[in-house]
Amino acid sequence: MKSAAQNFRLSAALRFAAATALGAVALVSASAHAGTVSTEPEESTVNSIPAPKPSWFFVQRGFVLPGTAIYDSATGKYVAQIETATLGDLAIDPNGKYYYSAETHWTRRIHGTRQDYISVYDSTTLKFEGDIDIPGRILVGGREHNFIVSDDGKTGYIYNFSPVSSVNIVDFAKRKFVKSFELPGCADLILNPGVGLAALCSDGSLAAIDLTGGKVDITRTDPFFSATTDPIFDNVQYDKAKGQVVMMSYTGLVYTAKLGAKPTVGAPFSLQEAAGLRKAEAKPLDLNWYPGGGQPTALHRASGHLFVLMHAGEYWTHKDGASEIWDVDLAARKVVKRIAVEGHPTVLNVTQEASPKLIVVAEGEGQGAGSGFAGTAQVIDPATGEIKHSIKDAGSGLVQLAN
Amino acid sequence: MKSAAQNFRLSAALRFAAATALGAVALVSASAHAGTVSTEPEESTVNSIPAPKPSWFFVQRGFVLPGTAIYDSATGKYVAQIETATLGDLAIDPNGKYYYSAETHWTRRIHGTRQDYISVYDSTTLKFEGDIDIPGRILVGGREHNFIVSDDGKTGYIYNFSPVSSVNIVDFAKRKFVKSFELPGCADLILNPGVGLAALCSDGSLAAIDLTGGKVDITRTDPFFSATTDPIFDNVQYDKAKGQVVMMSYTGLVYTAKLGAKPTVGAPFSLQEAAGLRKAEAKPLDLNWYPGGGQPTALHRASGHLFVLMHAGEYWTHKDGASEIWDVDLAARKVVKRIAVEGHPTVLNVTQEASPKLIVVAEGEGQGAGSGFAGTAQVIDPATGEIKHSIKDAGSGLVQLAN
Amino acid sequence: MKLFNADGLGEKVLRRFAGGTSRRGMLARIGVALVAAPVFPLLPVSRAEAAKPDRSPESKTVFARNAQTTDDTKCDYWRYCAIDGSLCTCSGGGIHSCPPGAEPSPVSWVGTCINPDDGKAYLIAYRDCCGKSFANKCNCDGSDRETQLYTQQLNNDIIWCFGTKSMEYHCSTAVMVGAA
Amino acid sequence: MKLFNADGLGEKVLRRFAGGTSRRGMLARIGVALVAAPVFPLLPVSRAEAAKPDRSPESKTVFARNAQTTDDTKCDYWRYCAIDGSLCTCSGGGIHSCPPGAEPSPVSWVGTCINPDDGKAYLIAYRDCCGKSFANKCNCDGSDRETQLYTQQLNNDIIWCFGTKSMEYHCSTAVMVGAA
Repeated sequence: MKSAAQNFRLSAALRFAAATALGAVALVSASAHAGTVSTEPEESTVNSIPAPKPSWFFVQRGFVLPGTAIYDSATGKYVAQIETATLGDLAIDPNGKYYYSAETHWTRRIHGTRQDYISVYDSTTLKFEGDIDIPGRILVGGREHNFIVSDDGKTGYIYNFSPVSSVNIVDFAKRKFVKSFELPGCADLILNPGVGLAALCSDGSLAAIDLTGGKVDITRTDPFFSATTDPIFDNVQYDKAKGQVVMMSYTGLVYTAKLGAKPTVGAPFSLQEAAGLRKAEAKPLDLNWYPGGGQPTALHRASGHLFVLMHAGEYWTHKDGASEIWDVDLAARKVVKRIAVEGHPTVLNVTQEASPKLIVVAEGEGQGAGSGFAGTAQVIDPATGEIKHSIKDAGSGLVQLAN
Repeated sequence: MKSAAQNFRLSAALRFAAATALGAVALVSASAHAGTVSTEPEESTVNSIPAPKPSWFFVQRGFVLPGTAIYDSATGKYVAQIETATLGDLAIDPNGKYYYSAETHWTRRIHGTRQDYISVYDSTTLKFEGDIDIPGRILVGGREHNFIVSDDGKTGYIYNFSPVSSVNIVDFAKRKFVKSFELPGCADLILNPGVGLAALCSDGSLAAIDLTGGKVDITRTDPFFSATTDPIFDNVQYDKAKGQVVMMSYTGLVYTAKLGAKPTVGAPFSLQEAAGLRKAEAKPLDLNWYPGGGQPTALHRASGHLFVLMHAGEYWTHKDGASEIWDVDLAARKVVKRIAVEGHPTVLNVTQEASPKLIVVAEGEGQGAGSGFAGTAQVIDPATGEIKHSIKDAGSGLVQLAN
Repeated sequence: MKLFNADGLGEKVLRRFAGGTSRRGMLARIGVALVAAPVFPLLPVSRAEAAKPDRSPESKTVFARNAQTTDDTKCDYWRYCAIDGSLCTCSGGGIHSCPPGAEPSPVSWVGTCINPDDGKAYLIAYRDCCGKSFANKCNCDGSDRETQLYTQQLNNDIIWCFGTKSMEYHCSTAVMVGAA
Repeated sequence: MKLFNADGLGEKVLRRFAGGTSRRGMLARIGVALVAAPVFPLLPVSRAEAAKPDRSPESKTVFARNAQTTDDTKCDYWRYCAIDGSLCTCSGGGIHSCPPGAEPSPVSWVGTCINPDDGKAYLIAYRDCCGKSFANKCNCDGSDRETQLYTQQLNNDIIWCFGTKSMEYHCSTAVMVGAA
């Protein structure tokens, strides 16, 4: 990271400068002579950063402050800010070359003409490269599945709700809007390799959206969950290598679906039973452990471990922050570890490194739930439960990863 | 105040409803029968507010949150929000009919085309009535003298710095931009009845700006203060009835100038000497009481009392928050009272009522000085020093009044 | 009493929202139920049904057991069981009134809340007031029977400012629709 | 050593800023001194003058007496005696470097700060990095010799993003101009 490297350079040079009792001024200019105070004017420069790394995480600053902060989970250090908007959605080019920010603005702040577009930023200079106008997008923010990019990085899909439910398709190579299609009764876009997309639907089914032909063909599985009684969290986990999605319901039922032209959904298992507890009920009064938060699950794909933000409570507390993170071995259908967490985080992700790091974020204090002020991010080692880094005022929104 | 009235109506009705053991539902609809639970659907309505009152104060929410909050100092209650922008300037029509918000925005949030304009809002409905485009304005925020309105309410003056120093004139009756003129070396616009404007200049003079002819005629007094050694705070006090301005320097020198085509500046007096202390110096090391903050003085015009935010410290601490408010009788040149304040407020104003109220605001906690988060506002009775109301998260910017 | 039937609600309202015209598939296109504002005709509410005592499990959420009916500027006011955002009652508005200068959205998300005074369930429309910047006063986040994005009309994270001049979110009201 | 002479500074720099052309009254129109960025020619700095020990009162402000020279991510770093805003050193930039994607303003306000290691005064240009939204990290507000709006080049509240593509303020750097 650039700033860490600079700090090192500065302190190394300072040790030398200290011997001459002249201090840091000696090294602020490349043309300065060590041993004399430099009065050489410095040049203003602009830093650049590497392409996204597997150890980086991206935190939306929340509902009030625009921008997505990049941190390195290896160091806990801030890298830079990607210029996203409040209620915006960030997508990261799988090839690591671009950041895409889906935004909506009026020409005159809150009045004038509405504009919806994707801003394109180079991933190393973070320079603005241009906008791709689109017909609209949902205004909600804080979701991973409203703006997704195809695995080859060529196509972007942006969910729209106007309140007609539809999807916009953008060609990133040509940097232009291609077309939109209506998606009645479904949302939560998921890549569906070889087919196009998948989505969750309000009738409790999974839709397969075939984009390979001229006409968009939408088919649905049989309903397998209740969208009103025991909904599946928006925050579904997509695993390209296995061609599947892992889903979590409010009561803690873990579903796995095989993607394809005709997705198949396996029988779910209860998270609580997987932890040796009784299954949770889809009604209040019964105290149990429940998943909760805005981004309650994260999948470490290589190991097949699902991490879940859990809190003790009753049903219909699915937005509550966590007091534990449960580590679920999906193949064994077992909760293999319960990690205590502080600060009631509502947002969770996990890096895809061989030794993964958990990232949790809690909303900032003050002005009540939903004020959207930046809160503390923690980097946790799931192997030990140790807090590796704690970053104040990091953000309150989604945590995303580059891969 | 509308919401206060509603609360009263609700609680009065509740007392009645309690007798029927049916609760608040009985009265949510005008067509409900008391004694039965109403299932009548309610209509969505929109509230309106009275024209600005002498007891109201207007707090900019700060550098991060747009909007100016109206509070009533008589009740401590929130009235509504005027739709101003961050780095924007609010001006209040002296006739009480409009609020004017000077703003600058780019068509696409932080890129696109720059637009500078005055948005006009009806003072009772707060409805947006339209924009008046102007060629530019200074981006600084938090100042009273960058956007002022003539005493008859017909003309607006907006300071611009691009970095050429100039003034834009707007006709509010016709709702259009009239013209701009350059104002080299001066800023801080003050009304100058019968002449046009006055301004403070970097050579330590006061400029008279004659707008009565076709050509703008700018003349300056002899320099009477040092703009770099002992500057006069931007926050000068204009008194239309007396045709004068009251000014405060960093060291606490109080200047009074008679406005006109050729303004005359009287000999200043020392605030500290007026309090029976030694005069403050314009250099550090000497500990004394100094004025400080973003809006450190406020004049109660009818009584000729100047209130000043004061802190104990050294020179060049002119942004520090206050631990006392000094009440200065200008005619007697005496500090007649020192009122202890908590929370280190940096912003002060005083209502122009017969029994005035002081309003102080301190910047919100967190993320360091200048983070611009909303802090606590206090309403203080200057007669007793009593805190009448304390309002959390009120704002961090300027406090303005309607008259 | 059943759980709120979104589809049943939707059909009636949406036909009205679509202006009563025969425009193809307004309901199918939206695929969700929406609660129309008074500028559009309102739901017919069965008083007989509303009189039935509610014994369903949803009457006993943590929120419902702790709710009060006297102060609508607090998050635990009974109607706020599924609200998310700033209360308009703290921002110059009322329980069903927008603050001056804001515009009520003609459509909204809905909640089913229990009035602890009579133990009955009522349908509440959380109508956003739009066109002014975030009030950020009295922020609350109720989650009774709140669902996810694919069931939009029961999700409270969406900015529900459709059909208003500006979609900028200011605050939320909790408008009585009728017995659930 | 005298207090920083704004007018003396201004004339030299502004002639350059105005492109060396004879365009009428650039200096008079602005009426202030501005410090140009390296894309414009820089001030000639007298090394002989810089070598003189500083005994002036301004070397002894509260800020100067408590300043340090080792950590440029803290508000008490010596060069920040008159900075106002977010430190770029905390936001992916450096003491004279903008974070990626931000653009340094070609002009800036200035401060005169004392380096406690040699006790001498240096002219520091607080060059804003522009075109990204407020970093809001490591916010500092130094006020040594900071003045009011009518002396713009010594005021640190103004958004000093002139001549950049976007005037959105991101963070501030503290660039060494030379001995004061």
